[in-house]
Amino acid sequence: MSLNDIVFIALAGITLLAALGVVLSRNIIHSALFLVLTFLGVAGIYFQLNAGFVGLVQIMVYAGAISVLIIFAIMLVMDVEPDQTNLFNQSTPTIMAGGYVSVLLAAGLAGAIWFTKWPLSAVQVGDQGVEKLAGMLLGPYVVSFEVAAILLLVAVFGAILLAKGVEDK
Amino acid sequence: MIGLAHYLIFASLLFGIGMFGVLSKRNAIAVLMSVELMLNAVNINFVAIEKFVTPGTGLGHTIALFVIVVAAAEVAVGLALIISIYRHKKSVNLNDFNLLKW
Amino acid sequence: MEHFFVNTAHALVAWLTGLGLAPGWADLILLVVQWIAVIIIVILNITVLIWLERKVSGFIQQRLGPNRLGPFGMFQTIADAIKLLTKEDIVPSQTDRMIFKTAPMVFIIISVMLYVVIPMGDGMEIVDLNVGLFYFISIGSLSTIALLMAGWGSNNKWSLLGGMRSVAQMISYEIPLAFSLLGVVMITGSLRMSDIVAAQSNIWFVVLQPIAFITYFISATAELNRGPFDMPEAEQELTSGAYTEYTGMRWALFFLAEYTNLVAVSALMATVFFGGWQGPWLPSWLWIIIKTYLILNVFFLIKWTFPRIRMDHLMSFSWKFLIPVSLANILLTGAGIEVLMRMGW
Amino acid sequence: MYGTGLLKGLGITLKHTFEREITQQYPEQMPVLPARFRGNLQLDFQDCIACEMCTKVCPNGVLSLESVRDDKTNKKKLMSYSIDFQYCMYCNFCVENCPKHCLHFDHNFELAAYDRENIKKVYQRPQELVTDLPEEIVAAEEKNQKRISVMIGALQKDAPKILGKLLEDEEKGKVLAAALASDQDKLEKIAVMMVEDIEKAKKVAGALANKAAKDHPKEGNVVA
Repeated sequence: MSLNDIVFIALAGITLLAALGVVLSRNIIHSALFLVLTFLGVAGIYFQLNAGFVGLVQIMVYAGAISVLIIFAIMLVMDVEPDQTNLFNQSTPTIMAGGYVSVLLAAGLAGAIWFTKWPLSAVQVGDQGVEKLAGMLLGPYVVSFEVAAILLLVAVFGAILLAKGVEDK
Repeated sequence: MIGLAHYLIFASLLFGIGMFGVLSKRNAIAVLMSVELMLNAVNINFVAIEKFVTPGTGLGHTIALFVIVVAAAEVAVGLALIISIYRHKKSVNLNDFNLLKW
Repeated sequence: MEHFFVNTAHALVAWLTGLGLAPGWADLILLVVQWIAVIIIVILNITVLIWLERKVSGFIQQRLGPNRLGPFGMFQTIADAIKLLTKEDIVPSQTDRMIFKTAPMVFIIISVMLYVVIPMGDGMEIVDLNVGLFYFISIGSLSTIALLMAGWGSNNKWSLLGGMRSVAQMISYEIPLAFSLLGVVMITGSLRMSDIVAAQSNIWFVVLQPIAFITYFISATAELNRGPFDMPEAEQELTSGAYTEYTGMRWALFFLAEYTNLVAVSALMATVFFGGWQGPWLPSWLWIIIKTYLILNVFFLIKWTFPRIRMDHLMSFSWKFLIPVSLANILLTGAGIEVLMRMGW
Repeated sequence: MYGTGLLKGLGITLKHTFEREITQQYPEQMPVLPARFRGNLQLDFQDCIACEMCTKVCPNGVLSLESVRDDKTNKKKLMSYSIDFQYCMYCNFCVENCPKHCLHFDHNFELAAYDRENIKKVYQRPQELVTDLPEEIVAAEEKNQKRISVMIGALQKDAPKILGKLLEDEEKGKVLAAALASDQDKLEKIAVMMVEDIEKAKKVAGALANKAAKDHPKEGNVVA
């Protein structure tokens, strides 16, 4: 086992446990904090996959901004005991069905992945930093890039309008 | 030896956990968080395939960045919607949002 | 003298590989050793720094500052540390225990992680990431989580208000912070710290990017929750905000992390705007220490000069002034680079 | 222009940084006090004519004095003068009204004490001035001193009996005697009290006996 493998197993374990924490916590604040841990674990996986920039974007956008947004929203809508904010659905069949579908899906996907012959590339390339990404984003994908920027702007406007509500005149 | 398949299986497990959350949680914000888990799982796929299948093209990283952007927009609007609904119904329980007309 | 630390590190790696260790493991051990060294240096540095701040604030108010323990009161911080260590460790009964206990650790870990990319001298980065500057910004943005955890976990209105305030403030000021560094990145064409330092061998970026420097300075002060932007602590309004319920070593960890952040931000400022470790005569690692300490003194002077400003003024200053100014700076820098390139530089 | 005020403020603090410190290192470096600073109240015992102007004018009843009249010269002689400093508010009335200028405030401001007793300051007539008094008073004083020393001797010799008589309870007397055997100061105080004011002595001795009984309950039984 190389160092790389150990790091992957540790990161994947932490991430999956944290993801389970997100789903299974009864306190939604704990869920949100586990979510931060999941994001950080995924960022670690990105670093391991030689995608440093994407990992840092993940940390900055997800762990630094989105999770804070979620926690703020939680604090705005919380009005019961903290320990009962994140319960499962009341009806057991729903939970059972959800669990069944999820396990089936994960197992099916895993099986499909394991038995697929992937067209692996023989070339090994290290972390290329931002130059390649910049070339892609401002070259062939410049339209998508601009559309994404506009999407963000529209989303910000929409979020502010929705959250602020219509004032009574 | 860890290879592409391990990364993808890890991603599919994460996706499954997220899906379970989406299907079985009562709190709307918890469902949103589970959706984020699923989006992250998908992103891992892009980045892993970039490394093992198409190294050096930057394609997977680019798409991963777009996914992150869309996820950020989605969370912002989704949370605003939840807050807006909460203001009317005083609840974030998804079982209470069963009306077809406002 | 110049390459003392670098040579020591090389010697360590050579010794380890000589023992029959694989190069990857030797590098890992070197990394751990470097990080432990950084942590020790940071903590020792902070004991001096706390003493220095008290001394400087005393001088500003024409007092003497601490002068009882040791020469010039230098052992005051050590005495304080002993006092904090021996204090009863109180966890209030209604707190969210897990969050309450982990918050200070998260905060200190994040602030120590900032030092990974800062070049402490010629070739003295722990890791010379090709996205070094971006690493600094994004890791720095994580400390909001720790404050939010402290504020929520304390189960106290003031703490929660302080935590929310600090998070709102830090998120707002992160944007001008990142934007102000973008001008430098545009000129350098790289996010790598060593490239940024190398680009300043002729002229410091504080001369080329004065607007970026000012916006960086202001938003860094706000990002550090330091006076005059110390709204989250605001003793008079919030009974010290998110830290209200903390005592003893947990509180000390927060305090330590704040100073660690302060030193990291000052070192980054020295690296990005004041030529980093470059300087004549003295060894490079001494230069960055001197520059960092000079910047720290400016931070002290600012904290002890200006009164705290109001929360809404703080927020509107960021959104309505700093962000437009830093955006305009990016535009100006881009136009300048284009013009100079057309002129054939 | 925006920001000039901020720079000006920074300049001011920077300027003050390099100015001389104005802090005084108090215990090592005593403050230079103004001439009319009111610290501790002092009395020149010799000059006092016991006119009681100060005690009458004092708004808080801080001052009190004892005096005797010398029948030959028809003048008062000061015996003792006490200043209960905890009530003093430094109004300076006593000093202003003293016809002989024998009261004055000095510059000592370290007046803190560990208990109330020590705040009170009592001037007794000094030994060299005792002869200055009328003869019968001197004689009475000498007699008193003699009686006290006799009493101390008696107490040292046979404390349980005397104390038992004083307390009208032999058990208590024994207990108190055992407690006082190691405390010569208290024993002498009780002796003085017994000579000067027997009622007070009874009260104090009773209280002490009760306390002693509480501290060492039935010592004999424990030993047995």
